[in-house]
Amino acid sequence: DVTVYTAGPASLIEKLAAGFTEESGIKVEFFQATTGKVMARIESEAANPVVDVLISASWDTATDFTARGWLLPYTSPNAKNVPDFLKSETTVAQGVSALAIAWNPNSGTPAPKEWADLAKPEYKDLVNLPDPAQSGATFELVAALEAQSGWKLFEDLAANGAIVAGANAEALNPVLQGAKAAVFGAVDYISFNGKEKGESIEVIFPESGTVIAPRPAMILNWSKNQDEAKAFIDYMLSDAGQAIIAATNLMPSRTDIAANRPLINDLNILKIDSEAVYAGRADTLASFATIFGQ
Amino acid sequence: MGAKSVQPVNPAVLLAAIGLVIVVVVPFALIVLQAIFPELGRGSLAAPFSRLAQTLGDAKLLRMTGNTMLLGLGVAALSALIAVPLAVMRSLFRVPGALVWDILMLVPFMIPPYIATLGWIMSLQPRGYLFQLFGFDLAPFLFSIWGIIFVMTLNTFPVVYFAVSRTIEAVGSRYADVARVFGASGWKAFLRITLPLSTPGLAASLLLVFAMAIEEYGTPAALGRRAGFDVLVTGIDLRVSDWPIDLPGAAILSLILVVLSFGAFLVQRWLITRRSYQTTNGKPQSFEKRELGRWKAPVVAVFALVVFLATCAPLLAILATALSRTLSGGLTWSNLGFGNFITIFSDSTGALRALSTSLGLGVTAALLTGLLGALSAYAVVKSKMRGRGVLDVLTILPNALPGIVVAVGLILAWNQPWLPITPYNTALILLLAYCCILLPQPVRYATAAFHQLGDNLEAAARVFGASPLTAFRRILLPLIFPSLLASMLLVFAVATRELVASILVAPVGMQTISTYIWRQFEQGSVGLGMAMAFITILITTLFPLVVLSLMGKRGSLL
Amino acid sequence: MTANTVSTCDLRLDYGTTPVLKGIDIALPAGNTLALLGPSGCGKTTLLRLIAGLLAPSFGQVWIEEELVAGNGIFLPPEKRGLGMVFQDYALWPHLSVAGNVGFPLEMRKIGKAERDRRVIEALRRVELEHLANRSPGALSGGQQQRVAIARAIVAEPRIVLFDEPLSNLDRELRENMVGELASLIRQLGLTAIYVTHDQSEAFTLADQVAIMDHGLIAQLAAPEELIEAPASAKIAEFLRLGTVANMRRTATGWAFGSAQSDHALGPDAPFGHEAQVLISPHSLQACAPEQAVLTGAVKAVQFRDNAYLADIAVTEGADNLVLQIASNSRMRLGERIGLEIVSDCLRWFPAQAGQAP
Amino acid sequence: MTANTVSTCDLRLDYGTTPVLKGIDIALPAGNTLALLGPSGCGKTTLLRLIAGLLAPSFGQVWIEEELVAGNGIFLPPEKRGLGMVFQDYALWPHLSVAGNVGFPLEMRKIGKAERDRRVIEALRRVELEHLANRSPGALSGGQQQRVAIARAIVAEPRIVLFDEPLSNLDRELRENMVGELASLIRQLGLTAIYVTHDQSEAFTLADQVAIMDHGLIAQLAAPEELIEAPASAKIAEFLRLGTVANMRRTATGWAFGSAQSDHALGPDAPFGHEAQVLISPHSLQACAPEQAVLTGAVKAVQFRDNAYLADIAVTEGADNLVLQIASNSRMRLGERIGLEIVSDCLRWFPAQAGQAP
Ligand SMILES: Nc1ncnc2c1ncn2[C@@H]1O[C@H](COP(=O)(O)OP(=O)(O)OP(=O)(O)O)[C@@H](O)[C@H]1O
Ligand SMILES: Nc1ncnc2c1ncn2[C@@H]1O[C@H](COP(=O)(O)OP(=O)(O)OP(=O)(O)O)[C@@H](O)[C@H]1O
Ligand SMILES: [Mg+2]
Ligand SMILES: [Mg+2]
Repeated sequence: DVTVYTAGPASLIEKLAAGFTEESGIKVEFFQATTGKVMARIESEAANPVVDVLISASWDTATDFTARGWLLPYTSPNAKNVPDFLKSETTVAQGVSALAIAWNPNSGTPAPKEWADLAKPEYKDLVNLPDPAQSGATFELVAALEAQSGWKLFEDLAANGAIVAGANAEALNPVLQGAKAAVFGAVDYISFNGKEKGESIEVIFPESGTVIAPRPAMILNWSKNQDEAKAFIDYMLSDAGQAIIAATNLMPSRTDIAANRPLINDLNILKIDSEAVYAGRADTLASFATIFGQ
Repeated sequence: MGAKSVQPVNPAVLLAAIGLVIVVVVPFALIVLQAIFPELGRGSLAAPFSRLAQTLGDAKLLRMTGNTMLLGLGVAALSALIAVPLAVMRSLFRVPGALVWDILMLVPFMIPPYIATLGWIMSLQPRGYLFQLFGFDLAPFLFSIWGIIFVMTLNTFPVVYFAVSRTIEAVGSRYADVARVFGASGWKAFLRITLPLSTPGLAASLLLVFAMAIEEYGTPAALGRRAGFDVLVTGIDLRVSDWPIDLPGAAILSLILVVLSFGAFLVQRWLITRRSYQTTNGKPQSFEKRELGRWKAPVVAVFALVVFLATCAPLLAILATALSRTLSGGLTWSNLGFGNFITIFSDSTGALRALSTSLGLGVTAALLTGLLGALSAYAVVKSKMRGRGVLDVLTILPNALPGIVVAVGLILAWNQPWLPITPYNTALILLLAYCCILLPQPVRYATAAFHQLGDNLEAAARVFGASPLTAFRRILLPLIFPSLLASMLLVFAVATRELVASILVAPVGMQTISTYIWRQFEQGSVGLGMAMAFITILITTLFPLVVLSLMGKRGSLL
Repeated sequence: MTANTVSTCDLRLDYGTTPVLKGIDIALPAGNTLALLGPSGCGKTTLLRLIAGLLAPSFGQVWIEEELVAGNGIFLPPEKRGLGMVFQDYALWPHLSVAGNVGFPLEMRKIGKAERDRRVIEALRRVELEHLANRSPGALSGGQQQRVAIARAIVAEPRIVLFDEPLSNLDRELRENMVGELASLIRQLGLTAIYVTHDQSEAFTLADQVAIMDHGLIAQLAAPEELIEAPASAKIAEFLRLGTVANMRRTATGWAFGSAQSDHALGPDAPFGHEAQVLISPHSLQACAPEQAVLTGAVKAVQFRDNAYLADIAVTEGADNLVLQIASNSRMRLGERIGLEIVSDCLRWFPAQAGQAP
Repeated sequence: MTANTVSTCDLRLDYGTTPVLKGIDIALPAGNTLALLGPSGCGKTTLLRLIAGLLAPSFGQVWIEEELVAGNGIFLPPEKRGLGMVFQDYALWPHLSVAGNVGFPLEMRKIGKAERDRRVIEALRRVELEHLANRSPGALSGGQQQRVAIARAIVAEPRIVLFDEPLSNLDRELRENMVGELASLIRQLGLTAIYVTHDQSEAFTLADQVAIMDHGLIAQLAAPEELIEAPASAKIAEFLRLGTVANMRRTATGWAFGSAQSDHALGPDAPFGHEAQVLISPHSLQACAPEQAVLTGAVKAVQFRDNAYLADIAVTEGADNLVLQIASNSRMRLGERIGLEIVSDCLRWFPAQAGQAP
């Protein structure tokens, strides 16, 4: 058996687990929650951990776990086609999501093209931002945009009545219902999923660039089922596994897998200096909060 | 017969003490330890108190604490305002359909707060259902402190309603009638006699509401952020969900909550021990409810209005969302359909399993907390044991602990490698979590009820040969049963939909209703989640109805 | 002063389908005291509750000071009736102190704090409880609680006071003091009172009229002396324990006990064989030497009563186990045989009847 | 049978710092009945609660059937003491029917349903309530509730029964029947009983011993006759209402009331001017023509008592408002002047003392 703790869509891990069990006969027990809850559980369990494989929604956790020496070095044979920036000695991305503008075409506003568009008067009081304190990806977006052009953009947004509204899903719902017109920095795959269901929502990746959130998968070094864990990683990176990931509208981490959505290479990815950005995290969040009057 | 040493330990007290240690002391102690020793999770006692200064030095802490107090007091006050008049009507008069109103008032507990809040948001926000139907919205009100208090009150006032109506029912109208003979008008008699005599129930339930309000996460998080209104729980949640996880910080902040609720507890305790409220004595007086007469229609209208706001409005919002194909489609006929329900019924295995897990846990938690609550309340109010004050304090500790912190405490406690057996990673850990979080409800209700019982009723049972436990079972328990039953129904309702702790401690591979629903939301399938929520609310409502009708006459005590 | 302060007319009350009061008529002039006597469960408390306005009659009317307060579709709530009441179960408010309980009626009459305190203390002094003013009523003995209930009933000096066995839990000395207190209060303030009691001496001491209730009806309503001198029926005489009621049969020359043939007592003229009942009170008997007596018996029991011994004498004559009571200043020995002489003009005769117990 | 079934030794109880019982010693042989008499609030109920195990003594011991059950660090809980008890406030359980209340002690003794039902009905029949077995106790009259409490106390026929004013709310006829019932029950089953009452005749009828309690102490413990014939103090005599206690002063030849100089009664020899108290019971007085009497007075009040009228006579002689009681078969007129003659050998003398009320 292998125990997987995962942040991310429940349907994804359900399908991966089912597929893996079918292929290998190994049972998968999983625990699925937000990244925060998964980490809190691992932290609390630290005295007597049970998790074998961890799939996080934030690359940062992988870095941190590596630094703590909690991870088992493993490079899957299937990881050949995973770009280098999506893998390390201990970690490999399962898939990738990106941040975008999610815009409701029924909102009676012009379609935005750029982040800065949302600070225009047409969008007065109609923009939601996910809270960077609660979403790692949003934080990176804020940090990257701030590094690029300072706080001006966010000050404009705030002046234009943009509102910080909880985590990703919470920010999206008002846009779907029409209370707001757009999310500044929505997680793309959720919006794609909505669109697939017939919601009136468009996902717009600004030309000026955005950030991605790779979903690192790793094996904990205390795992008593290391072989099964490795097999699970292999399966996720296999054709079948990557197809399941693509079907949930995430970008597969292997570049050779097709998907029905823009892929990494189609996007302009903002460069960030992770170390510096995370070192200044508290300050960044504080400035952000001040701007949005929290 | 062997004589024992002075005042042998009453087994009821002993049972209560053991139960409290397992359910409350263990997780609480670990939370305190965690607050002191940041590395506790890794089994290390290094760097004690190192996080204290940093956490308490937070510039926002004072404001958050102030906001938390404001919220708690506001919700308690508004709950009393709504619930007390209803409770008085319900307990002293023959209100048509009383049992139905009761059950309907239980529903707010069955709606997970985050769903209820979402329902309100989707109803009142710009272009929400209210706007779609009537062309206006109430967003400014909803996203303000008043909105938060309003929504939270609608979720909590039944606690006061049930407690006060049971208390007044036990008091009966006799004492007020006596006051009227001595010249008090009906209103004066109510103010001077009935209301003060219902202090135990009122104070206890307001304490519960206060604690629930200061530890509730969903509503202030969803509504408060926009109003710039942050409270301690949002701070706590941030610390446990934001990498790097700050468990000690969360533990320290929750201890502030505990201190707040402890303050409220002291006030409550002072109120109900200052005077005697023993209205049920050895010379029973039968008490018949009065007819409402020409007040029937207005009273029913008030009940209907409150039930509409607290129960029907969120349920309708949930239903509307569940029936909508897409959120963006709005309330148009073409956008409505049973697609979400069909999806659930076509792949119902997971949902059904979650449902039966939650119902099972809910029932067990209700029974266990009911028993433990009654025993602890007995130990505190009726036994003359030394140290019963300590038991009383124990029963309020979990009151204000956010579910997530309880969950952390439980994991810390029960996931130790040296434990020979552990409930961790079994359904039992969920049960422990629910018992810990919900124990205060039966305890407070039972405490209030015990304060109304004359001492001679138990004394007589003992003299006629009943052991302490038999006297408890045959005499005391039936006498407090109406209150206890109401609180157990509350426990059942809350336990079947508890989310925050469930998410964290649920054994791998096990889903409860709430985690099931929550996962639908997470994937953006709001409609699916709402459909599931609607179905489970129906089922959890039917369940107590069936149980109560099976219980026959005693069930109608509700 | 001839106006009636409290009166009822054909007052009935049913609990569900069980009739409890079956038509009560009383008329109590202002300043008078009516004592209600009657067996347990006959409806005394119910009658008081109807008068106080705590129950609505099933039928009939209640007037207070010539105003219709209940019946004919009218119902005046208790607070408008201006009464005081001592409840049988005291009904003290547990959350108020003794002083709080007693002061309540004054508060309702909007009497200022200083005046109120003074009157509360005065009322408590009347019942000898001023030292317990600050206690909670739960921490009092039974008799103390009862006295608080009395103080509460009289503190506001209402025109009408209803007393439901107000002294049942007091010792005799206190009871007599309290009877004195109440009597002087009633007299001084001209109160009208209805007084339920099981203690006849209390009833006869306090009351201008005594009503004997039985099974929801008033069996006799009369002044105390009249009741003792002329009970309306054998049943009432027995209930009042005025003596023994014996069944007599007319002989050729007089009356004999039960089926005995020889004469035992003189009495009204009647056809031979006619049956009747006679009330033989202790003071219609005199002890004498057994040899000369027409009636003899053995001492079966001796009780001490108030100021004399009462001996139960099992009569030898007649076959129906008759037991007569005789008063004596000295204690008789159990089993002792004595003779009894009947003072015939102290006897009261009633027509024969079937049922015995009232 | 000489073993004591219930006894206490220097039993004390304090509520907080207030002593309520100050050292009670009783010793009750098996099969005996002890009556407790005493003013309201003197600690009778408290004593029963200590014996029943509902309170732990602050000091002293309680023995039941020669076993130490309380004191010296030992405390046997009530259910192990095997008692029955009638609580002063009845302590009926409102959620159980009358039959459920009465059957409870039998259930605790694990007596089967059929047998239980039989005995419940029998106990209810003793208190004349078998027709109300299925009622809720809340729907009973006060006296009916009290009888349920009695039935519950005796239904299991415990060896020891504690009665706390068990008949206080019953009418006289029923009370006498119940006294008879209880007496026969106590005799038949050889019960040991402690019986608190305010009714002396009840106490004297039922009890082998009577204890007069006062302020937490036993003032006198004696057989009924002894108590009447030889009360230990003037206070007790007054409490028992055995007559009037008058202050006397020794004159040269006899004793005079108060400060009067002329002789009013004969009595023990003592130095001139010596003071003493004397108990003048109604039967130590005889009415006579006022002209020839050394003592005269006016009729102040007349009460009917049990079987005779009791007249209060305000005595003219002496300055201290002395009121004497005299029994009479006929009703005296208020205000009538009569002469009184004292039968000196019926008087009881006590040394003078300060306080009066017990
Ligand atoms: N809880 C208490 N706290 C303080 N004093 C108390 C308490 N209970 C009773 N007392 C006092 O103890 C004394 C004895 O009470 P107890 O009930 O034994 O009297 P009692 O002799 O039974 O009187 P009664 O004839 O009126 O029933 C009373 O003066 C009473 O006021
Ligand atoms: N709620 C009730 N339902 C049915 N019957 C009742 C109810 N309350 C009282 N009764 C009956 O009504 C009758 C009269 O009761 P009430 O209390 O007036 O008697 P009472 O004369 O005061 O007797 P007591 O001297 O015992 O106090 C009783 O037989 C009682 O059983
Ligand atoms: Mg009554
Ligand atoms: Mg008492």
